Amino acid sequence: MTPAYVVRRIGFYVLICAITLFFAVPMLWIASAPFDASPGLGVQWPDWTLDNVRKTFDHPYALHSMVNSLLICVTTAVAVTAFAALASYALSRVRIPGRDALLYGLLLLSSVVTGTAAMVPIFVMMFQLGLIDSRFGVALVMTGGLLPAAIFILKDFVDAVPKSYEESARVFGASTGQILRDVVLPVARPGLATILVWAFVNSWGNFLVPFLLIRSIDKQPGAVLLQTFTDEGGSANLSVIPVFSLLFSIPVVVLYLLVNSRYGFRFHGGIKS
Amino acid sequence: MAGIDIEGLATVYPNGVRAVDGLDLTVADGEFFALLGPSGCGKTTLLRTIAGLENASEGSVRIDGADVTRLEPGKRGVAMVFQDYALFPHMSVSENITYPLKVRRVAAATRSSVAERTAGELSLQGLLERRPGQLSGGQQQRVALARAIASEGKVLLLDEPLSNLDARLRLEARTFLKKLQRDLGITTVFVTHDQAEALALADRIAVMQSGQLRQLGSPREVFARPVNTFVANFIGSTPMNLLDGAVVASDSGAVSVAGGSLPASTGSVPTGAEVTVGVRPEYLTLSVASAGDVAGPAIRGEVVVAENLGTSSLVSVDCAGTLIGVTVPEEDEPEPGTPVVLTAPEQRVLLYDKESGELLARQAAAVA
Amino acid sequence: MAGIDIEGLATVYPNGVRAVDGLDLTVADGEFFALLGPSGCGKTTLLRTIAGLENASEGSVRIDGADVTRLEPGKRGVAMVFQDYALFPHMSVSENITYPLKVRRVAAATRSSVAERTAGELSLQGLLERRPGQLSGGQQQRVALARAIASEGKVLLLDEPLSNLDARLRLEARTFLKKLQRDLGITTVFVTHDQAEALALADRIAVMQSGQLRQLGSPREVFARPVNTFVANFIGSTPMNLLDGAVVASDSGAVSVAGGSLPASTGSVPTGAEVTVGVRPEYLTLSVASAGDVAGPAIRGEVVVAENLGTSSLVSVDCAGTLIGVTVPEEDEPEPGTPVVLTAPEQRVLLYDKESGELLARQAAAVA
Amino acid sequence: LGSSDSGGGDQDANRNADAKQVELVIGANAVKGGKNSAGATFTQDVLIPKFVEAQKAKGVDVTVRFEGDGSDDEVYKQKLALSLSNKAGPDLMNLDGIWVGEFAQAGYVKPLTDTVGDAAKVDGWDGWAQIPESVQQLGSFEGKRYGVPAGTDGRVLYFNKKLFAQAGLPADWQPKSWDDILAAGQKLKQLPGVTPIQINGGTAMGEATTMQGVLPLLVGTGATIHTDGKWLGDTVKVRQVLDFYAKVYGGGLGDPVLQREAKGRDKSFAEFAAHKIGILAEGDYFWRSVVEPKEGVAKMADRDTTVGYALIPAARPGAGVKGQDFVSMSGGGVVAVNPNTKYPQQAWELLQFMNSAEMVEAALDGAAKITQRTDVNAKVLANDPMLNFVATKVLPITQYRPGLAEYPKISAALQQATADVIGGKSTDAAARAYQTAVAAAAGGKDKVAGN
Amino acid sequence: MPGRPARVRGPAQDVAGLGVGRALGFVAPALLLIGAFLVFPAVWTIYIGITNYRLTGVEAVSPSIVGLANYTKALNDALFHNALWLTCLFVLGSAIVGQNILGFALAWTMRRARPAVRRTVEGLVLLAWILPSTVVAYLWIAFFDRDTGTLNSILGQQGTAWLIEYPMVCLILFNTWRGTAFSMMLYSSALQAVPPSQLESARMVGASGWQTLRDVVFPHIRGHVLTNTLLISLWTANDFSPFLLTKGGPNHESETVPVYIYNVALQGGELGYSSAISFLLLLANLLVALLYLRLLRRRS
Ligand SMILES: Nc1ncnc2c1ncn2[C@@H]1O[C@H](COP(=O)(O)OP(=O)(O)OP(=O)(O)O)[C@@H](O)[C@H]1O
Ligand SMILES: Nc1ncnc2c1ncn2[C@@H]1O[C@H](COP(=O)(O)OP(=O)(O)OP(=O)(O)O)[C@@H](O)[C@H]1O
Ligand SMILES: [Mg+2]
Ligand SMILES: [Mg+2]
Repeated sequence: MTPAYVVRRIGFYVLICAITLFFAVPMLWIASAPFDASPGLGVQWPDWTLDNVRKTFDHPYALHSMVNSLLICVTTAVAVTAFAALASYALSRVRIPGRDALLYGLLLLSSVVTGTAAMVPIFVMMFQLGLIDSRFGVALVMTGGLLPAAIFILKDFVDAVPKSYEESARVFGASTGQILRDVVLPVARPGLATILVWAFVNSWGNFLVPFLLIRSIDKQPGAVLLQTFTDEGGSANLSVIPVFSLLFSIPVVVLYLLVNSRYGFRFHGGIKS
Repeated sequence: MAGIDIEGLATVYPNGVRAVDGLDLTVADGEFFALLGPSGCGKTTLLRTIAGLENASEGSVRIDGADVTRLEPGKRGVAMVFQDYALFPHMSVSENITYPLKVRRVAAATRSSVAERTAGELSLQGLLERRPGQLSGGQQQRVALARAIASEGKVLLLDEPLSNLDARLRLEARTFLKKLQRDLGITTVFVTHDQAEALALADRIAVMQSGQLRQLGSPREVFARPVNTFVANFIGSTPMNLLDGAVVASDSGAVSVAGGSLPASTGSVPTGAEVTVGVRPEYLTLSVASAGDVAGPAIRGEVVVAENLGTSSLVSVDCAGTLIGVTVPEEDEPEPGTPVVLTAPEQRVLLYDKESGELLARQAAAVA
Repeated sequence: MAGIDIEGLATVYPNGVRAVDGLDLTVADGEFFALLGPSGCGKTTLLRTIAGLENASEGSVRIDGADVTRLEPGKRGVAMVFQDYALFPHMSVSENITYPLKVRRVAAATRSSVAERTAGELSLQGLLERRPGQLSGGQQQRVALARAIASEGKVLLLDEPLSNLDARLRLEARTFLKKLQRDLGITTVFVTHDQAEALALADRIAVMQSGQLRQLGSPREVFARPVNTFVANFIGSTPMNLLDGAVVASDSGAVSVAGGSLPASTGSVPTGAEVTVGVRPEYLTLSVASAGDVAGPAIRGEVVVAENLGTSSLVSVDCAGTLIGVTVPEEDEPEPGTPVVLTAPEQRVLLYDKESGELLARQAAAVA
Repeated sequence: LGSSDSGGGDQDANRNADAKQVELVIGANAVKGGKNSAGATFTQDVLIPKFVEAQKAKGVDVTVRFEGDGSDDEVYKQKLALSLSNKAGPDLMNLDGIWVGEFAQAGYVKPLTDTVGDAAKVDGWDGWAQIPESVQQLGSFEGKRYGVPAGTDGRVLYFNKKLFAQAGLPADWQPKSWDDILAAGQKLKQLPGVTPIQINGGTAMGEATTMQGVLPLLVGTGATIHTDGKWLGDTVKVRQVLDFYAKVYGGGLGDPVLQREAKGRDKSFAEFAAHKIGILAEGDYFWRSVVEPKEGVAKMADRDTTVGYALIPAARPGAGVKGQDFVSMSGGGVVAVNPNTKYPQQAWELLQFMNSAEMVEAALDGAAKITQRTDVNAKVLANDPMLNFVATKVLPITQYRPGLAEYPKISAALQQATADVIGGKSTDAAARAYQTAVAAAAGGKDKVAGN
Repeated sequence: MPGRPARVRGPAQDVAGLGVGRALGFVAPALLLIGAFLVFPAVWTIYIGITNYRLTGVEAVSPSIVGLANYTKALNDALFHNALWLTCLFVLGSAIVGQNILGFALAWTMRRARPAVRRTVEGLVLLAWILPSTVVAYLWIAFFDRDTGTLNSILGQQGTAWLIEYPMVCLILFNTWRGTAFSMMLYSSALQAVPPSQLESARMVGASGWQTLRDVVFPHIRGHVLTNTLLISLWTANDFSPFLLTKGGPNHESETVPVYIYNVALQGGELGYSSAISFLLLLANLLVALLYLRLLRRRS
């Protein structure tokens, strides 16, 4: 082993450590504050207690909001994945004129329209549709916002599924439905899983849409509830926030771990163009 | 009776490429038929058009007497093995094999018995629960075959099924495939660009070039009498020598070539006519020049390099600036630099038109 | 002088696979040396260890007398051509060829003259401005060779450079490669799993199995006298027949096999000893049985199937339940079902130890 | 005048007046376990059951639902406005007093007399008598009552008696002018680690800057931000206020960085509680909920002995608005009736019930807080000298913000001006920038008052 | 033939036998949702952008069409210019440079790292990506906090109010932390598409690490770099999370366009104006996307 090699190895590990620290250190708060008797902004060795946890569990809406979050986000993630799968499959396999322009156009729109500016149209439309105070309505709006990017990403996964699989099934007489169900979807599973997680994560943190569209506090998801942990002067309630943040993060992490261990969370062939 | 009749078939891709360009072809029931040709000549396209994966632009395809030109692939009664096998990676071997039955909603019990039986026929017992990713290339190929067979098509279409196997495995798979086809008696169309494979396996061979048929015949015919220089060059494990020559005298039956001459049944080809002389390295005889002059037409030259072919060697001989390949038995391989004399029997020397490259008609007739 | 000396070399992958397992090997200066073996035997690993792309775990590699075992690949003076050629798709042919010089900061003018010259040697003139994607497989292979040559290594390493070409092209490229190496006189190590390629090209062949050397010798030696059944089975365009047999009588020089017998120089192998009898299809003679009994040891059987090999056919004969392959000239191919008799000359019948598969020592000595 | 012609007034105010099955919704920016948790709890657990019970006695089956949010006021306002613009929304809604004007202009709320239909019925409510005239202003716009105020507050100067003692300042400190404040600040500056004065400034504090800083100072100069349909522009009095900021933050008496932090106000609370701030201008909320010894967000166990409070002085004695010596600003919520309610009469009844002495007192749940009703205040504030101080000394001299749509932007312009000064700009530059901003926000120079 | 007559057009031309009709059927549900919840509101927003609509006050009742007044206002609005400039900084710093480079560096180094190391590092990076943004905001406020903040504790110095003194630097760091995962994953898969033999070829001829990257790796992943840059640029330009950290402050020093839009819409209530700015942001995005498509097409 040459000295140059050793130096490079050391450099490599120093770099890895630095990057790891950069990513890990900000997360320490959520590991320490929930169990600290006097949680503050900042990381300190906790004065261990489970009081905060108890307080959070005693909160009238905390657990319920998680259920709402799950309802909304599972619906959204499943709808996004299902519709994006269908659409990206068709777009990948059939040359529809103006396909690429369509994809880029929608992608551009989606990044802008989900912002604050569109809240009036969306509210009014949902109101007219009678979907105010409906978790399903919230899921619909989120689905519409996430679909373009989902189709964009998923199409590359589907492009990477060898066409001979489908042709082979087709020669055996499989119908389009059978081809989709038996061949394409299972083969594109890592992609679907990735999109599922992506859509779930994105809808999980969304505050504005459910806030605007849902009236009853007992239907509000966790992202909205997390905003209510302040008093009338705007001071954050630090005995509940850390624990709730922790609880609120668990489902996304669990979902990610589950999907990652089963299908691998990655961009299959890579997003090309 | 599950023959294939192809009439005036043309397949044009949306980009305008006429990949199959007006083809007439009949494959008899139970025949093992090879489509042979260089890369890009349209073999795959023809096969896919038969399967219905490409639309015929002109002409018709009939299978078992019925016109299937406009039928969905699944309704043509064909089974196909793809070059990459297209085994479904998420299904076990047995699920793969019985997928065609599952599509037709055959009961699970029947399916598993079919899987057992087919696996038996193809020596895949014990692998039924594996995933394709856990199989060797040869095993994968057999699973793909098993799946095609299980689908009970009347016609089996194979697109270069051996080309993904390594050299040794390819030989074994070849023999296996030939036996299997014999046993099943299923009409089989087989695409390859490897002439040795086609010769070894097929009952008949169609040689294609640029979407058109160049020659159709038994392996022996195609090997012995290529109808043009294209086929001549393409067939044979060592390329045929194609040399510029001229008819010495129409009645003497000899052509001058590479500073010497060779016997040839010149038929009605006029004296002095320029021709392309085709002779396979296997049919040339090499004698060391110092062994005295040989009687009759011959070519003199000097050994350049020799390639070992196992029991024989391919010797390249420089004859007045033209390189001629000759196959000699391993024990007779001369050293580079040795002066040698080449001779050939008259019936092995083929004459082609210099312009068109076609086998000269009279000559062809004389032999047929 | 740019020979390669390998001593006690082992390469162990992080997952514990000993891909190269204690190997001693010397490649002489200017030699064309082939590494041959089935898939996964460690050929590529050995080549990469010579190149420095893998770290040797034990042993040493010396090139041109200097120990390079711990040197960076770029400093060993070797050039390598990869199986997929690894041409840079975004560079023109001439940029590809001169990239090694660019890395060494050679002036642009010098580079372009090198590109011209090398392209001339490899008949690539006129292609210099194209991108690799616009070249045929054969041309790509030559560009890869040109790049390797332009890098002015003392040793050329080739990892299956022909396997990506289609069958016909492979034959042409083979001859081209052999001539080029002759002309340049550069020490060349060539990896292949195709025995025909190794036989045709190499001055010497090393047959590997499981990371170890099984046989080392000239193509002729390896073909005629495989030292064990593994090599016997691996070498030859048709697999050697390896049959269960027993020595009939030590002094009579015959072995009983497949219901018949064959002559063999049994040497000191005791009577009744069970052996594996190896005989190549090319060395067996087939006579139609009705032609009357043949004198001497012979095996009787019935033709099962025949594969056309061009000028000859490979006939599978069922002899008391054992399939034996025989090569016959094309005109003598018998119909399936014909009863036939097989004979072989004594010196072509090899005896292997039933257990170890090694060529029986006495016999080996008798022949050498 | 059963039906006026404005907006929803074409509906019959007596619609469903005799319904036996009634459904009402109360909306508020309050939620159990979160923002205004106590208010939400009271409404859900006390008010509603009591009302339902009372109605049942009358033979009416009422269901009252509480729709609680718990968000930033701006977001809540937006959501409410969206609902109202679609003629939906809760039947009774809590509004910030300053929204009344803009909601009224948009037709989202109507004068109570219009909604309820019967002026006599509304004006005849006995509760009005208990709500001081100045407090009623909170729920009024252009002279009409749009809702019932739901409590109010007042602003004072808090100071830390311990620090004062160390700096040699009196425990019963009461500045008479701005200079007195600065002088005290100079003394406090001697103490290590202490920020002498915290007057909210800058944009990060948002409305807290305007309410606890600029406006109390401005009324101390005798000006109000909106008079006679015009907004106050770049005037001497505005410059006076900005000068004061410059003296505090430029002279090392305040912590300029704190004014820029997103959570700066929370931080100022924590620092005061940790004895690091000498003088702090805040509302009574600070006393009740921040430094409150048991439940406060920045508890001070020794609040009662350590925290002192004083009236905010005018710039000079007598220079304040209406010639006052001392000034203050107040805000507070209003409960209004949705003009589109299905049950206007029942909603009005619920509103009265909600503001009955019994309910107002019950809402406090034993806590001391300044309510809208004087009778309740007299009762519950007796034991809290500080709140009593606000109720009796501050409320009479206090001012409210104008409830107009433009106000938030004017407020932002004021915040920006202080931010500029704290950031080091000259008073002159900041004031001129303010003038431009005000003109833009008010919609024309003609709507801006000059010197 | 029994049943249906033979079809004239022949089997469908795509691999799955879908046919254009059914393909449209497959795309329809997605397009419907997108149309309803994305395109329709977008068009409406554009309309609002030419009015003086507010949610309260007189203009709520009768908004009037003011034409391009909102746009001319934006062009003269110093705060909008400021926001635009800050957005450019934000995108440049955190997306184009931060996430891109860190993501690539991670993908490049993790390629050969031991699986355990690789899993840990990638897991952490991904965790930063999947945590809900409200939670993440708290994490970073705590990290940068002036008094008890982790950063100050690490540096052993008290009282630096990072979010106040260096708001854009903080935001860029924050967003780099938050978004690197996407680039890392994308580049990981892109790098897998670079044939190892090409890297080894470069090594064989003695190319240095930098030469290898420049001559071999980048030309291969150029398309990926561009797509990735486009996506993360768009996402960053439209990212609202800066609001959660700094609310645009102090004194507009971190008020990127989305935050500005929010402030104009909610604090100021000027929906017409905020819609106009949204549309301008859309145009800016479009410009970037077109630029990107040009670059991509220039790929030989
Ligand atoms: N989908 C397609 N669209 C357009 N042209 C095509 C398509 N597929 C093949 N071609 C063209 O049609 C011609 C025939 O192609 P085909 O694949 O049938 O050749 P092949 O004989 O199978 O070759 P190979 O031996 O390389 O597989 C070629 O020129 C090819 O470029
Ligand atoms: N990077 C690697 N890590 C671990 N094991 C490896 C690696 N590369 C190869 N091996 C293993 O080492 C053995 C030798 O592999 P090698 O690639 O040298 O074989 P080969 O003879 O070149 O085969 P082929 O003809 O298929 O190319 C095989 O068992 C293979 O699975
Ligand atoms: Mg093909
Ligand atoms: Mg290899």
